[in-house]
Amino acid sequence: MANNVDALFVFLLVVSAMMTLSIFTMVIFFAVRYRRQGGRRAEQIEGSHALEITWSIIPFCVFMVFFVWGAVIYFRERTPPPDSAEVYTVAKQWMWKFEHMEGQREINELHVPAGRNVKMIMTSQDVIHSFFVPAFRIKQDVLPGRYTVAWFHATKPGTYHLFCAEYCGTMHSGMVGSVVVMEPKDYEAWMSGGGNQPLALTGEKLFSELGCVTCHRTDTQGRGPNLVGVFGKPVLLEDGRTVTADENYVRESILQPAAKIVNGFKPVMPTFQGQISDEQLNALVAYVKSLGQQPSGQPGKSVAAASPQP
Amino acid sequence: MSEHISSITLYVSIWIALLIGTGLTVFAATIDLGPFNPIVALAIATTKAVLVVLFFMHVKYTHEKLTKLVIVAAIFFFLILIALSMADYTTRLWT
Amino acid sequence: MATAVLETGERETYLNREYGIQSWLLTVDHKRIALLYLMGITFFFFIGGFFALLIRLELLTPAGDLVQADTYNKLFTMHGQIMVFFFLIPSVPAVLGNFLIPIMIGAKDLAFPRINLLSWYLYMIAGVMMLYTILNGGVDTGWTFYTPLSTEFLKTNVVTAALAVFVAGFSSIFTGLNFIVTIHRMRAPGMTWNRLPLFVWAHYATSLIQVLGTPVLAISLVLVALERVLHLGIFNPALGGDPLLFQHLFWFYSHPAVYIMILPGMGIVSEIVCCFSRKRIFGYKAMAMALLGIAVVGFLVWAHHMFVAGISLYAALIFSLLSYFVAVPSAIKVFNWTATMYKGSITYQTPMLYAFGFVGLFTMGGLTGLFLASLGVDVHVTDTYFVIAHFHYIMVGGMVMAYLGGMHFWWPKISGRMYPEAWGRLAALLVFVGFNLTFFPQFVLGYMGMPRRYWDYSHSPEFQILNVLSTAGATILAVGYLLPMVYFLWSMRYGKPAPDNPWNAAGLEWMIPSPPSTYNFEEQPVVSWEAYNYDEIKEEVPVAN
Amino acid sequence: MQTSPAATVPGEAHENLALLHHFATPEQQKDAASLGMWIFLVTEVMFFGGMFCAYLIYRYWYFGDFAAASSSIDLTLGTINTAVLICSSLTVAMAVRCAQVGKQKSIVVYLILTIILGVAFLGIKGLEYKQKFDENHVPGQASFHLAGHVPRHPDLPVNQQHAQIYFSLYFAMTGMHALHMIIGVGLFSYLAYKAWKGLYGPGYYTPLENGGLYWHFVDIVWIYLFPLLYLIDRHP
Repeated sequence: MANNVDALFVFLLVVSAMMTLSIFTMVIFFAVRYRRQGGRRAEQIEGSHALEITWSIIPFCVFMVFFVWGAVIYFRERTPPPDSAEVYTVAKQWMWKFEHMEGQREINELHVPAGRNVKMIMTSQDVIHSFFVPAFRIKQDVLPGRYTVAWFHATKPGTYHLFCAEYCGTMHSGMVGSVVVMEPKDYEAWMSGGGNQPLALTGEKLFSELGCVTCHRTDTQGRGPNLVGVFGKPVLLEDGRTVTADENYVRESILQPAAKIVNGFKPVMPTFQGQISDEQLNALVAYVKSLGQQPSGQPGKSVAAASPQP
Repeated sequence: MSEHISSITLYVSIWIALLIGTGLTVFAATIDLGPFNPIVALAIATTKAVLVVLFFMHVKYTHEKLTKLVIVAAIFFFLILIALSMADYTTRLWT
Repeated sequence: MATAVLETGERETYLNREYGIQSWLLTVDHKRIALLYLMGITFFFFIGGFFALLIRLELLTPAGDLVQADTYNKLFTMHGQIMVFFFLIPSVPAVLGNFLIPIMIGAKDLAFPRINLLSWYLYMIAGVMMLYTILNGGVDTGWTFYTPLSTEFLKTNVVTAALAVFVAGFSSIFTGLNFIVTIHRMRAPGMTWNRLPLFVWAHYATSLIQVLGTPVLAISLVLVALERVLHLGIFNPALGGDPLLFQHLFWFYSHPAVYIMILPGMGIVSEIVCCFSRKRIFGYKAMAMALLGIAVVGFLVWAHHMFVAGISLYAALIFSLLSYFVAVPSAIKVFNWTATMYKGSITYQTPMLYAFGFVGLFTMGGLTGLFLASLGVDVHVTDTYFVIAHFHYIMVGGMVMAYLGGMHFWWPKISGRMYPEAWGRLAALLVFVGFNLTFFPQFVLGYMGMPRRYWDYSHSPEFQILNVLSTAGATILAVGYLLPMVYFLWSMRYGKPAPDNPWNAAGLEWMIPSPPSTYNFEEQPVVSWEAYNYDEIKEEVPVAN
Repeated sequence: MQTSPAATVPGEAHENLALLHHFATPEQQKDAASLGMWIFLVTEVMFFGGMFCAYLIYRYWYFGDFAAASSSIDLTLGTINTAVLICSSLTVAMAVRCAQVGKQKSIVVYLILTIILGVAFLGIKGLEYKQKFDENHVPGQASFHLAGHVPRHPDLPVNQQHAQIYFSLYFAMTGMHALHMIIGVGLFSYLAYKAWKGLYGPGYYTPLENGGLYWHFVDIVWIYLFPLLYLIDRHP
């Protein structure tokens, strides 16, 4: 990804440098060549439609190349590959908290394996932050109240800067950290230390502790939809709309169960807004996601609801 | 500008039309028109607004094209604000 | 009415017609109001510049050692708010536009002289509120007031700052309204739309933006204030509000606001380039339409400030595409200025030096804007020093250059005195060199990844060398800005008296005495010529005064 | 009202007084004032436009909660207020007409009627606000609570957060509208005083006309606010 961005950047740089240089050259050349000299008077020229059209259309075509190229890169940046390793991220004034699927938790330091796609699923506890790793050429604002997503594919082991790029209060410039890219085998070793509980397992425990399991049963008898095989699939809602069961949908369904009711169910689920932490929420989302990878028991009927907006 | 002097009859008819419009919009809200409820409400509101602009604000009689241009510009830029904002909000759930 | 002569034997002008504080504070003469504005914006320019200097000094070393983190945040916030709302937006329109538009179109005054004075008072009230904010401990929202940081988290004077900007916004709205009506209704006989100087066209386009955009900023700031004071919850994510909604409303104004800042500068440069090339402008109609085009299309691109903010992928594509549309008229303008110089008879007085600087720096600022409009690159460079460098190239390299160029060009008309030409050229050179030294390194810093609004970069000492260069440039720039201030003041007393038309320039403003009399024209002028009729002016620009 | 000399040829005696020095003709001055007023109204459209934009977005997101909150507002008071405002628009139009035809006394009468209707509107609005305070429907208060359920979904309770967004918009929009009404009442008191002095007649009534434009605009804003705020999904 970094290479793609750099290639476009260099292309932009070359084109711009050529344009700047030609403008500068012309200005300087005219200024010298047509400086006032005794006896010669300025020659009046009204303008030229042909020229105006030429220097509108040619730049426009060049601009369209910039646009399309930039758009293609952006499209890739915004579309995480399905096989990514996932890291749940909670930003707060002024630190980054990461949690790996395997259960490792880190603060201001993120260990990832080289050669693997990594997807950041991020939310903020307070104000807007922005996850910025210059070396990977990625940046994504982290918003309170919803998930935003970024992904990268690090190739070279090493330690890279992680910055908060959206002004977030007093210690904005202190909200920095590092991304440690490791050789896959070193990463395995790092990962196996500590004996953590996988995030989805934490989620499963919460799922039963909070009583979710009594309604969201793995058969068709529950008062809530069966969540097996739901994640990532379209869900038919009570009002006829269809939404995709993504992270934001699951998050919204836990916090505001009534927002998007699944077709065939009643809005009987209590809200968990303010009752669980962002970390617990992430664990629940990870658990529902893990259920999604299992074969669907009851297609069409899915989790109670939702993702807030986008 | 409006050297034109409208008749009292005209003003009173517009006034009555506006009152009827108000009644109509309240009535329309109480019946189920499905997705057309807000559309009907906005259509009635726009009709009322047009009546006020054309007759009470004398735009129908002004010989000044500029006034009309100014109104169109206001609506145009307001719609840009709405349309381009909604371009974001309505497509956020698309994948 | 014959030329009035005072008892002292001097010709009566707008400056000496009346004396005393009251004759200034209650004046409805657009020229005097322009000077009142000039004092206001100069004051705020140096306050904002002082903050900038402190910012640069702090960044001289990686560690946050000169000021506290909170202080630093307040410095860049107030630098931004003051420079944008109290200097750049009123600078050219309220000073030069105010002074020149009625004269250029052959009118005695703006359409609403009292509203013009009201605009100035609103500006001053807003200025006092801003000063109160500063003295009361400042504000640290960033000039963008992003929610929910501004509404829910900060403990500083957000409300007074927001209201100061709100009031300044109304000053700006009334100025714009006044200009639009004046240009429509007050043109002298024969002054058709096709004969308007581009300076007037530029202000017309600017005024459209002021009138259409500013109210949206006003309401968003009111809502921010209401959220803080009355705990309404329109942007509050805790209630399910969308923090991006504020950004949408804010940028709906604040992107076009960039054009409020740059379009008048383009008007000035058109006047100067024509005069010192002794040429008609190349492609008058294209130039005028490009100004209007920028103003209108400028309203369609605002969310390119939000590509990484969490807007929808598809909206980002639309806004990126539209952003390139606005680049076309900007390119047209640069090409036309260059073409205007072709086969001219060019001299290098101070205003022309600034115009050269403007064309070059605006080109660079505009082209780097294309980097930011390109989605893939924007993701990396947005919110870094690349953006800082880009918009300073437009606003400082472009607008401030044009403003200074305009001040030198029309100073003889305004004050009736010539500025010292040699000093003027020196200052122009210092500004150009200092500017590039300050801001060019920031492009590199940005691509290296230095985020904006960082007080402390001790984690990345590799940024230091470029920051040192930048700070060095800033000190040169400061000298370049102080010089004109000094010699303009000096020239008011000791400058050579200016002739009516020191540049042998075209345009109605050069056909009346310097300084003009209160009602501008002895009798209603009738215009029978097109703008920039340098073919009909036989004299060249007098050699260095 | 005294008969001033001006009353013999209403308005005309003031023409020269009212013509400011920098205008060539009264027509130019009048056209300028009118254009200025229309442009001011454009800024007002954009000012309210920001709030309408916010409203539309949240209504799109939280339709059910907005419907529930909207149904809690007193429709009778809202309808009466709409009628009051429409009547005031008529009286304003009539006041301008009286100036055009030179009925100077009637101008004052119609202006005073307008002021009374304007004050009545504000009074009813105040009553409505008081209800909201009594019912704890004020956003940002810890006591905020909107009972009930989403219309036609008896088992779907109202989301209290989203309801607060509705009421935030309700208070912001109607509050800003009411502020414009207050300014309008002040403006019309001034105009009524000037009219009583006999300033306006067929020859000169620009301020009256422009004041009228302002008032009609405020009326139009309400014409949209009414269905958008009071009539969301009211049907059974």
